[in-house]
Amino acid sequence: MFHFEATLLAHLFFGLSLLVILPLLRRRDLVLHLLLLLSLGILFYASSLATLFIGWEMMGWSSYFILASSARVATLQRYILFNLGGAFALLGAIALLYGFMGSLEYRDIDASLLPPWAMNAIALLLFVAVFVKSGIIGLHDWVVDSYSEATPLFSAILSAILSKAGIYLFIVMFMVLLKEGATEPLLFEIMAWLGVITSIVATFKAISQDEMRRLLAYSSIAQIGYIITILALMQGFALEAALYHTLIHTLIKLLLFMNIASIIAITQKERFSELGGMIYHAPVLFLLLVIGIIALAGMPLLGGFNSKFLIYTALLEEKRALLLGAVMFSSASAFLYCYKLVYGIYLGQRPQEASLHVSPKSYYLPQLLSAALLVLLALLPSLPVGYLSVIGVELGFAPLDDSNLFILQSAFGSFHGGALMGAFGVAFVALLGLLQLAHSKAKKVKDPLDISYCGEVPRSETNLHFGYGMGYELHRISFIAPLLRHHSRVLWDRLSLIASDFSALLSSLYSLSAQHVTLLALLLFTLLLLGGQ
Amino acid sequence: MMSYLEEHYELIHKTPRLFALHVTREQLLDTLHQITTHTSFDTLSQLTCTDWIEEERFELGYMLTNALRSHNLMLKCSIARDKVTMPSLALLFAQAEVMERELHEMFGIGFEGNETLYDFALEGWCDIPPMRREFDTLAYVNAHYDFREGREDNLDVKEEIKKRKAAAKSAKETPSGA
Amino acid sequence: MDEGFIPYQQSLEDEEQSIKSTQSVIEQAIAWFRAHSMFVLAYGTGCGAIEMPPTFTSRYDIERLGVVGVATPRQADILIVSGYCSPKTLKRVIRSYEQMSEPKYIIGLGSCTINGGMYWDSYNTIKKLDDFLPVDMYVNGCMPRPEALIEGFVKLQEKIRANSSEAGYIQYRTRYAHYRANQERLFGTQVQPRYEENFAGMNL
Amino acid sequence: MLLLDLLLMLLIAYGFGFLYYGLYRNLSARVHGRFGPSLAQSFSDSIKLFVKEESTTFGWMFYLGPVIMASGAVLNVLFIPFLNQGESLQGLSSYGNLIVVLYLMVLGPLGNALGVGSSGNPFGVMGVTRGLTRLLALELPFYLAAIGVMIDAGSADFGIIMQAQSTQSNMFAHPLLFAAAFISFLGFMGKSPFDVVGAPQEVYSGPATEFSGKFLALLMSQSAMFSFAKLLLMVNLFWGGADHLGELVAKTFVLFVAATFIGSVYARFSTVQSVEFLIRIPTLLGIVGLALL
Amino acid sequence: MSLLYFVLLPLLALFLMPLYRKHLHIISVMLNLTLLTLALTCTHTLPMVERVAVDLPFAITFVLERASWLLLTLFTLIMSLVSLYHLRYGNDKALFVASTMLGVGVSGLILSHDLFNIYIFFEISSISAYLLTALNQDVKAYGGAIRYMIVGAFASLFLLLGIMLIYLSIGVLDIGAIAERFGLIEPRLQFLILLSLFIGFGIKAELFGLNFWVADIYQASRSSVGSLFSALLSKSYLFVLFHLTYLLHVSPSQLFFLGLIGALTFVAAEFSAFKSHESKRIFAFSTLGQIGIITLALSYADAMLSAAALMLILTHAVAKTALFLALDLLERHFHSSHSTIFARFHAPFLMGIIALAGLSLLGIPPFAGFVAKLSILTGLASLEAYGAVALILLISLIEAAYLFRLLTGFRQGTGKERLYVAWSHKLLLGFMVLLLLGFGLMPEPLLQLCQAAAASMLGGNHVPL
Repeated sequence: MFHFEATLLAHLFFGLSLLVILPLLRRRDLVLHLLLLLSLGILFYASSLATLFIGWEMMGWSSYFILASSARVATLQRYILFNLGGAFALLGAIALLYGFMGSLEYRDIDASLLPPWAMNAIALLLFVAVFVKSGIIGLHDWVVDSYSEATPLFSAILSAILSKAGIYLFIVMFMVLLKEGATEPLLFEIMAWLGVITSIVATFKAISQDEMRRLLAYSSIAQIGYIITILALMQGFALEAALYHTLIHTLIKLLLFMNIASIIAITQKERFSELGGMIYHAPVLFLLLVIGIIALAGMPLLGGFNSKFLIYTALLEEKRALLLGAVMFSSASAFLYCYKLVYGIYLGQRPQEASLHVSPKSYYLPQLLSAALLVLLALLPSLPVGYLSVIGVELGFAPLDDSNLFILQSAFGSFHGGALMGAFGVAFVALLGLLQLAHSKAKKVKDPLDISYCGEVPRSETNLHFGYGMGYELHRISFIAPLLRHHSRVLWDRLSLIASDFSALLSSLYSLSAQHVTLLALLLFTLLLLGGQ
Repeated sequence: MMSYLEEHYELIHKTPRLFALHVTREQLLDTLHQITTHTSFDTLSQLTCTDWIEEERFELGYMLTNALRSHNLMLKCSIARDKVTMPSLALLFAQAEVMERELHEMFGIGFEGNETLYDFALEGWCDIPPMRREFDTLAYVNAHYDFREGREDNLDVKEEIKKRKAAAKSAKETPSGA
Repeated sequence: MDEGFIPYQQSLEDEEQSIKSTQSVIEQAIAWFRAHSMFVLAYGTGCGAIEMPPTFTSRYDIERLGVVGVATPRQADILIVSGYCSPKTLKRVIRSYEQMSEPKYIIGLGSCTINGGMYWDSYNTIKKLDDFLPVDMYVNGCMPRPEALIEGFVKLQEKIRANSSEAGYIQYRTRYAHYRANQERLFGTQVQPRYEENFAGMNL
Repeated sequence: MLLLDLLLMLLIAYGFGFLYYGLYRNLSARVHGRFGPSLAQSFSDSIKLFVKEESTTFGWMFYLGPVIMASGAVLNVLFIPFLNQGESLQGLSSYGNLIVVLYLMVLGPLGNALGVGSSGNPFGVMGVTRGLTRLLALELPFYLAAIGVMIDAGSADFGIIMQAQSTQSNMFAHPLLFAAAFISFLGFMGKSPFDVVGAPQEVYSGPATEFSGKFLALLMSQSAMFSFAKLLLMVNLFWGGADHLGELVAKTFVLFVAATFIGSVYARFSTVQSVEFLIRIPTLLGIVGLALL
Repeated sequence: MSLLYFVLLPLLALFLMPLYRKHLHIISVMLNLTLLTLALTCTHTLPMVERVAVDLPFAITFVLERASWLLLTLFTLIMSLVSLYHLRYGNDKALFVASTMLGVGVSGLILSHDLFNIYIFFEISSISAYLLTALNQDVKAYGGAIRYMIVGAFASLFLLLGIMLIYLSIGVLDIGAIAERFGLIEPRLQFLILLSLFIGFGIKAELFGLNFWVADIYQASRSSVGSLFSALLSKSYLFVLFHLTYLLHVSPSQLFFLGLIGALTFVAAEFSAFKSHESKRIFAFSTLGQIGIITLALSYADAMLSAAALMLILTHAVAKTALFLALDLLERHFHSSHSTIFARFHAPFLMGIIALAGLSLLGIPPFAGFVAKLSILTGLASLEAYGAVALILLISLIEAAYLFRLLTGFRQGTGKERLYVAWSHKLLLGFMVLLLLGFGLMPEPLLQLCQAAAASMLGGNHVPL
């Protein structure tokens, strides 16, 4: 049987979430955070669907109550309703399974007994649960607001840890429990495309955001979109790629959100339009963020590339050319928001009013650890492959070759992390030396406003920070503009409106006078009498 | 269009396409408003100023034009040179803002209600506004700029041309005579 | 010889001829490269700007000499002040000049930069550019034709190759107080930030 | 031995890069009806910039930006094999593959963008934004073509990709993919009509606005090497690589001349136009090409 | 040990009331705890039969089997909790009389084994309910009470009609005897009898079509009274209704009809609550919703589902009592029960109680409510009633929407009043939530009890005459 608790991911999630909670030790909602951790434990260690569901739901409501301290009412409602919707879909799937298996224990479940229609229905219900948690397009309404309105630290947990629950659920349900089930392949095909469409749309939305955490929230949606796409292949190497990306994404998002938490603690600002020029105030944070975004963009020289590479080769191996093209497109578009993030906060000109606080030291630890891991993974890309393969091997897939830790192997080629790092390092040092030795002297400007500005002297109140306008051009591109203009929220709002209209209609029944109530009862009596006879 | 103007104002026909009428400083806004609402002269195309130093007045010319740009109407408004403020037209015509800014710089005329009357083309000018006729350009230039040597021996151009022509003529005549 | 600027121009040219070649091979090579790669910031201050396009395009094709136009002062080696300068423009010209990297040179284009030209009695144009900025080469005329400008470039090339210590940018550095005083006198309170502050910039 | 090989590769890339750049200036001058500068003009430019007496910097990140950019170009040159056979001039290509190279191509510009941003000049960032926005669509056709090539060869390894073309080059086997990649390649080369990034009339000089002296020199040198790397990439992917140096020069030269002539006669697309064009025409070509695979 | 104690002890307390007028609240607590103890002591002697023979058709027969024992224990427990809650508020004669009588009424209802007594206790509980509604002694309360009375009288009428018809046709009133002979009645009369009984109990058990009075009555009465209504009254009627349904062997189509009514009750109630902003109304609708689910589940006459339904009755009663008592605290402080009061106070403990009880109500793990809901869903699924599963899950979302809207009071905000909650109340509410949590984490004992109860309920507990 499959033991998730023995795998790297479980340890990692626990370790990392503990790390984030560290700064919270003296806060009031520590209990809730611990409860959240507990729920994760229940989720990972579950041996029956009921326990799994308990973990799933506890995760939902404990995070809701943590979120409740800072978010708006509408956001909270959206958060809990979407999550409960997903959870109820899961419950429905569990009930359906119970109907056929008569038990909720993992060991009693044999998907090969399920008739195809039931398997497909279960798959659809599980898709809803997974998609809601992963924020697949249409079901992502709750994600962005809750990320941006949570306390900065909790955003990190939400993005780095909780958003992966959907992936875990998918793996447990589809790759372990229902592996033998006769699920319609079309469903997975749809899932794959939904994942990649989500990632593309979310990427564009991320680019047009003005708030740091909203940008990252959309970025999380996009990244998880890839994972969903790759998981939909239902292959061993795809599973490893997905797990690798999950690992990397967890590290990256932890790093980025903690970094932003530090920035918020320092500046008390959330928007790119109010930030800028922090690089010389907080160079360490800048470097950490750069590591984060380079990894997020999936560049070589940092761990982010490894998982991208595995994803691409997995798709290549399956000969899913168009899917791969779409994934690569979304991945390339991500450069824009990566740059916007680093530019908006750290580069450009500093806004004039500036009262800076000190960032809590405890925020650095998760960042430094994540950054170190990302660099290490770049050097030794095969390091986690062994751990990740454990899951695949248990599921009966062939493991990836990790005989040389420097080389990441795949069916479509391999690369040598050490060689890349080494070559870059040598080139970098050599070129830096060349630049230092050059005859020309570097003259540092005294005033950061001494920029070449068409001969003008910009004043300190001149707004030179272009960051918040970045991505504006997307609104003029004919095929992107509609994506940015439309929002699935409208649909949900309309649904809620319909529900409340219906509610008004029904609740008016409950304000009837006693005479009418009795009259209605009499009417019912008569009708039934006539009908029954 | 014309009939309205003929009817209500003392219209001066300058050319077939250019008309003028005199208004006082107090009438200006009201008149402009009436004209723009009742006739097709709805664009302010120019704002001019003439310095009648002998008569101790500035004459401001508000040039209106119609949508076809076929006819122009100039509202002439004289103000005393010492009482140099006018109501701003910035609310009526957005373009008036920059025109007024220029007149303010060049003639020192204030426009009440215009927020943009700071430096325009002349940065940090602290002399008499240069387009006023009492401003002595040459004196100013002499006081503020250094000339390169060799400029003084420049001769009067007209004289010189006459001389050269005469010389050329005589030179022409001489060979023919010889 | 009755035009006022000629002696000054003469002095510029004479000086260049009088310099003996006392440079090492490397210095000569460097000077050669500098002379054959001139990035120009063509500042269209006045009507001279109209002569620039033909100079750079097919008709006269100054790129043959290695002259290329660039957009920002940071990359430019040569600043062309093309025509009359009002104080307001001059401020921007000075700013641009100060942002250029050394070695840098100025070409004053047209009579107006030399002695005010036809604007000699205008209250709003300067009469001598070299009061405010060190001009390396004047090209006279109103307007000078592209041929004249090319001639100016060729002369400037020779001057660059001579690697004179009298080059404008060195002048500007050593006699900064003089130029700055002139600028302050003209601009009054609205003078640009001091260039000197950037001089002692630290190496990384 | 390897080190010598690598140095040789860099030298070739540097030399031919500048030569081609000089040629480009010359050729486009001819198209304009001019004579143009000498072939070595670009080289002189870069030397001159290296020996400028001073260069302005805005801080350490600004200083490092061009270095990262140039390192990226160096890596690109080293990770693409020059020849399709033999031991020499293979560089580090056995340590990487096409996917690595595709990503390395963006590493440098992104690193440089950090330097540009740290200068605090809004024009620089405008240029970077234009570049990144254009990149959205620019990479897509190229990626599609590369995917097709990889699937066709069954590997992302350059050696195998080139071997797979020993009978018929990809250009003829997959003309649509080649067309898509070529249009995209024009954009990668920064040629018209895709040269909106540094448009001097609009954004001063774009990303290069604040770079002076040695920084600009480094950027120019890396640009020369980088464009050679791009030529190499195209040759390797679609023309089956080269057997020897002569063939390599010939093939890159042909490709380069074609790119130059197209670049000389087209007017510039705006950012939006270029994105829309790239999404409409070459991407469609790429998709059809993939469908026909 | 006699079953008559459950009726006689409260009556005794009522008769002796003049002797200790000043300490009614203490007496109430003692009485209820005694009854709870008595109920618990019966565990091992089930089933019990107690007959006081008056004259044969009108014999008083009390039967305590597994199912009724479970409910009796629940009722005494809730009564004890509510009386403990009121301990702090001192002597209240009207409350004492009304609630004690209500206790008599509901205990009698579930214990009685003949229709005559059922009718008597039906009336006793109804009258006490009118009294409870009017406790506040203001216009709203009186209005509500009168309205309740009219509807109640109507219900009694139908009930009486049904009983009369049975007696006329077969001449017995003992339920066991009726069950044996019911088949002898002419089918059309059978239908009429069943229909009258359905209308009679349906009104009181708050089923759809007959429950349009409920929300107003809850709103008119005190919140603490709401807990009694919600946990005791409606449940006892529902129990009797289904007890009779199972005994009389109604046809599958009629059971289906009951299930349909249950589903309708559920949907209508949850939707009505969605737009409501009065917390007592919201809780009333939520009660209706749960009754709907219970009805739906019971209508399948399946052992597992019935056990789940009983479990839901238990967990819902405890959770709702906790919620209503917490709401009572708030209402006493703010003199309002509009849902906005939830955002106006600062009392983390109370808010936590409300939140956790609400979670249990919604059926969210790890609370007991979840076990009940999961059992219902799995039960429905094993009967292949997937439509019902889908309905419950979908409509539960609506329920979540309005319950969580109340919980947004968790948000930190300015202008919040610090609310003092007495230790005794904290203990009481905490106990209830712990109960929910405990049974949520270890549901097995309770599930077994419920299964046994369901078995006895479905198995037709014929008590030999």
